[in-house]
Amino acid sequence: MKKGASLYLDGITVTFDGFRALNNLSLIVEPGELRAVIGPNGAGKTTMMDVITGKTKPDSGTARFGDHDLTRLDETRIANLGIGRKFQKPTMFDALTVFENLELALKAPRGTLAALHWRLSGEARDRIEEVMAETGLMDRAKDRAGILSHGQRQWLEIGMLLMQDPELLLVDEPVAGMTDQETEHTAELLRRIAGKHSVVVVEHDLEFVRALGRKVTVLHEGSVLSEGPIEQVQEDPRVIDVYLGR
Amino acid sequence: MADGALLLGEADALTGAPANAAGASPVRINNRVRAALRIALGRLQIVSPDPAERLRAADGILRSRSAQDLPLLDAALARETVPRIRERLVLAQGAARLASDDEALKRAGIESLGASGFEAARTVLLEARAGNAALAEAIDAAVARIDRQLAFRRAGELLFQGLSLGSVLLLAALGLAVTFGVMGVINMAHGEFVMLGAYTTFLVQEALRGTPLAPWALQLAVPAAFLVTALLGAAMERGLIRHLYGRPLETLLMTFGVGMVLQQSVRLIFGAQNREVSSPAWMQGTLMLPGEISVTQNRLWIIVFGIAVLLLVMAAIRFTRFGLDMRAVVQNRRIAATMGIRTGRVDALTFAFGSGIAGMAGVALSQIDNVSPNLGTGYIVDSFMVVVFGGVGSLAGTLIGALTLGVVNKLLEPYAGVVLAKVAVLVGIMLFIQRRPKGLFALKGRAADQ
Amino acid sequence: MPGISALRFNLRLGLVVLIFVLLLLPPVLNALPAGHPLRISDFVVAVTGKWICYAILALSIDLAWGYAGILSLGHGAFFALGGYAMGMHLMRMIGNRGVYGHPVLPDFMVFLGYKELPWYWLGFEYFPFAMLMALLVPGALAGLVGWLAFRSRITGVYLSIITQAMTYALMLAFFRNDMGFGGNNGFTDFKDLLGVPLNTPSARAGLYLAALGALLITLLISAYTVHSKFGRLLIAIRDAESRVRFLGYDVTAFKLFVFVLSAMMAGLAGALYVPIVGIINPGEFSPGNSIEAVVWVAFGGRGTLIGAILGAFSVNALKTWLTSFAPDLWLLVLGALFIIVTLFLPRGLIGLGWRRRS
Amino acid sequence: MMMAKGIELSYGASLCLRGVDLVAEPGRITCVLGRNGVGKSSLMRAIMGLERVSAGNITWEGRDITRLAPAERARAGIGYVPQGREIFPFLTVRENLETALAAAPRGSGVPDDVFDLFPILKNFLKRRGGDLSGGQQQQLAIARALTARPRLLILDEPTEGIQPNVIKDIARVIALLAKERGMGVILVEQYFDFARELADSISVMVRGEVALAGPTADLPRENVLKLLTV
Repeated sequence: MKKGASLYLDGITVTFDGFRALNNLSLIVEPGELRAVIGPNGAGKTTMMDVITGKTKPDSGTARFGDHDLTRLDETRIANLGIGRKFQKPTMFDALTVFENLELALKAPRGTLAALHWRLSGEARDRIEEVMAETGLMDRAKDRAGILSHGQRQWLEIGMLLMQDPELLLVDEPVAGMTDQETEHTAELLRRIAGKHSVVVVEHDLEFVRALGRKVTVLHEGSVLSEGPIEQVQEDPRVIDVYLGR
Repeated sequence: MADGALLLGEADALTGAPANAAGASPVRINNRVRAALRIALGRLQIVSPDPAERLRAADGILRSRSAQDLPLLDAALARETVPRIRERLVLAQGAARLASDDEALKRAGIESLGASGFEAARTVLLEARAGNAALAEAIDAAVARIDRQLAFRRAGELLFQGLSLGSVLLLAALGLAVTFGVMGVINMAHGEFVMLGAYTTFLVQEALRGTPLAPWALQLAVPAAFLVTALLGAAMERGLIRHLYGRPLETLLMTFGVGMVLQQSVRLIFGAQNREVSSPAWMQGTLMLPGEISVTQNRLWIIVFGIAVLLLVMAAIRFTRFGLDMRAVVQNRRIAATMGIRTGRVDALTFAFGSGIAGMAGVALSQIDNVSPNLGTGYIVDSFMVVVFGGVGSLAGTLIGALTLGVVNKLLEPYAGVVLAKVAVLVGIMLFIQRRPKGLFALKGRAADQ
Repeated sequence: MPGISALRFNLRLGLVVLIFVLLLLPPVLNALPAGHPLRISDFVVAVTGKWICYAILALSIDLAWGYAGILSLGHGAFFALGGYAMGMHLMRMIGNRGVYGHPVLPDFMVFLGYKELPWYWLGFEYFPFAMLMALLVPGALAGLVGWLAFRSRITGVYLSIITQAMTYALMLAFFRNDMGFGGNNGFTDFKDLLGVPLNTPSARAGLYLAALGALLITLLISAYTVHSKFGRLLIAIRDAESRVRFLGYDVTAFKLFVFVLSAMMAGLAGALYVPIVGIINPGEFSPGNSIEAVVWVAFGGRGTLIGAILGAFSVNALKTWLTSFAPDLWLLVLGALFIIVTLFLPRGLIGLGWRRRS
Repeated sequence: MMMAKGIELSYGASLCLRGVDLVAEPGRITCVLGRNGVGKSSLMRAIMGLERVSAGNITWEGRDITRLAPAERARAGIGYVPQGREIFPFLTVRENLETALAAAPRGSGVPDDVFDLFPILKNFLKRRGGDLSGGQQQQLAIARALTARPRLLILDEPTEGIQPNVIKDIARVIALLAKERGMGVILVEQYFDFARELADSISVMVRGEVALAGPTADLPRENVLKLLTV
């Protein structure tokens, strides 16, 4: 087993206005694991990420990362535990350049005084350029993020996640709006990252999930419907019934 | 003429018969005589048909504190119906009983004074305490009894004042609850709309002066003020605010500018001095509620008006087509549009509605506050506090918020003074929204987050 | 396109230098002998000095609003608190030259029957202490209000309303006689500062240059702040606060830091303002003052430091000019300015010159 | 008849619809198929006026409605059942239905036949929309669109996340509306089998384009499935 913390969700329930977004959801992700989460719209995928990152507090259930109780921490603390998140709708700082966005995400002291005295070291610059090369944003370094195309915004979000160098990456719909080649590249990138880091990917694109080739969790109406390798999940009659086709 | 007869005017004071002044020697009026005269007169006037005279008479007897007056007082009390005079008679009777030599009568006096609940009775009792050591215990009990009644009455009056202030805040904040709570638009010109409502009242009153409709000026001012401010609100929404949706801070600044323009325009047109808006007779005077709690009529009417406007607004939102459109647009603008609801029109109408309510609030405020160009500025901060405290988007919250702030404000005033009470309330709200950032009546869940 | 942004930077730097050179002129030309055609009157020096204080206030508002997105409608309160701190020192410096000639108590206290100086007046006879308080009191208030607000994630218009209520409450409090701050009339009839009588040309020039120096220092501090990673984080917080949290930054701490810094700058501006204009009263706390200062920033161009300074000077120049012959019109024009700026000039004057791609 | 020709739509710099054509005729069910994220819903929103198209035009009953506001399209007789239902959670069921009266002739009420089609709603008239189950909300969303008496009904994934028995009800209603009432229907679906039973014609979308279109009978099952599952 790789070193690092595991993510442990048990019996998580979240309700909005009587609507159960998550219903007794349980999920364990081991250190270094790459896990794909699929499910129809409204199955609770994004709410699950909200619970893990502290944006939503569950009505009941346990959420732990290593020894830490995630339900008691706020977003900042959870991020500093080493949980990074890429949002479904890419959100970054539009008024800042690509380089500046990555610089803010870069793993470095997060305090106010540290930010005031921050000097960009050669090492940090190299790391940022490395990620820009990885995400194909090298020639847009000085462009403001607000003028990027949808696909490039996706890449910048992924780049920011890489800069954070978290133990656990939560990646929400990374390939929406990407070309086939980009999709392939993303799958390869995530496979490469896994092992050193834990990765949870939420995607609709079954081809992409297949390309990841790891364990798949199927969510339906806020709880886990099926779990296992993609081939096994595809054979599961319940999954076929609600998700893969009728 | 008999020696010692008193001549008052043209009549003999004792017999009332026409008198002949010839040969009468002028009485030297010294203080002793004056006092004797006053007492004598008082005893006579206690049966006068004129209430003002009877009151004066009762006062006179009260001052004399003489047991001899008891039969007179008993008789007068049996006849008397006017509350204020009765109060004096009860006091006078109690005082007279205490002045007697009869222990039982004294105790009856203490008893009746204690039961009366009048503040003046307290003084009479305490005065008598020195001379009646044996009765000190009974007197203390009676004083305590009066104190309890006084405290109750004071609490009642404070509560009423608080409700009254609360209903003023409610009126001022209701329109804001619609524009801010429903549309999310911060309208810093809201106070100026209230002010325009008050000026509309003034104009309606002036226009109707001397016509048969003059007694109805105040009632007619309500729809007039609603129309004026609603039209202005609609124009403002279509002309200005519409271009700033999704930019709340800019909207705030822009509407503040509109408020300045409105306020200064009124100042240029009407002058900076206060305008006189008169109150109709039915709004003047005070009313005694059970428990001797006195309330002023105009404040009472404003409470009634505030509740009426609240019910009207609730009904409009709940039962009319416009209200349904409004609620649909608030919950999901895009989908409301696909149902055929013209969202732009709903926005304009909603804003007009909120502004019109501000105008109606202005009519009410013209009755209790100075009608001047900066009438609205005094209410705007409080109104925002009411909406924030009560919870944005909830009329029930606005009601509870307004009444709570009003009552708390008035309850604090005796201890902290007017200004510090206000400061304390503002600080209290800031601490309160620590616990509940979305106010008392926050909408919960998904739909509320958007 | 680094060429263009470098050019833009140089232009801005040039504008800053130009402004400071121009601002050096009034005291210099004022020193010319009377009757000289280029001589500038005492009045102009005093008015320009006042505007410099306003520019510092505008800068402080811009730091919070233009960069961090915190629209405070209560900065006038920080300004006034700084002013009161300085005013207290100036009152103590009157000594026994007051109308009642009391050696310790200011006139209004004698008039109100005070027997001795209230405890919170202690220490204000020392200039450094008063200056320290002019920074610390506004800073502490901003720290308290900001901590309460940012911690519970009160943002946007809610925060604006809270800050407005704050200055409103302070105004009501300072109008009270028993607060020990002169009530309605505030402080006035100052005699001298640091031993120099205030009505002398050298005092005027000294105060003016002190204000100008303070403007330069606050501008440098602001520039350092906004051009550091801290500044980029402020912009990030302004545009997507929750996203910054997910990156692991403590947003509350950053906002609090900039809010307190900004309040202290406003306090400094107030402290310089009071000896220049010779009076401070509770009217400075009125919510209208704060929001008027916000419109200077909006008009000049928020999110650019030079824009805030430019806005303070231009709006106040307009105000001084207009109120000299048509005082009734000023509020109409100011109101219209709010509308025009928000609807047509979202980037302010600076935005007219430098259009950024969007 | 509704005709959309050469519709293009972009979010920022990326194009999510690239020259899409679609036709809906009275009494016929047109089904738009495709995997998640290929632009089906964007196309529906464009037809409804919720997205501004960057190229192409839309005509309805002979009139160009490309620039018309959504409310005006609703009033012109186009009903819309959005993806994810989007009923008004804080309005009662009755009020939800009544919102659509904005697009109905003046003075008309909720038609009785809405309750014939969805009898279950009759029991819930005073309940808040947000308190209904997913399947009930979907029925409410369809009933709401029908309240305006539209001549074209757009249904965006009405079966998503719904239990099978409700899906059957919905299929029955859709068929009835087209065949007996002569309503035009555009049905967006992910699943071919459901579509095939109902649709008169099918358009399959892939990455913002129509990859395959034609009458249902003419489209071989394998060809369609290939585009849907890859």
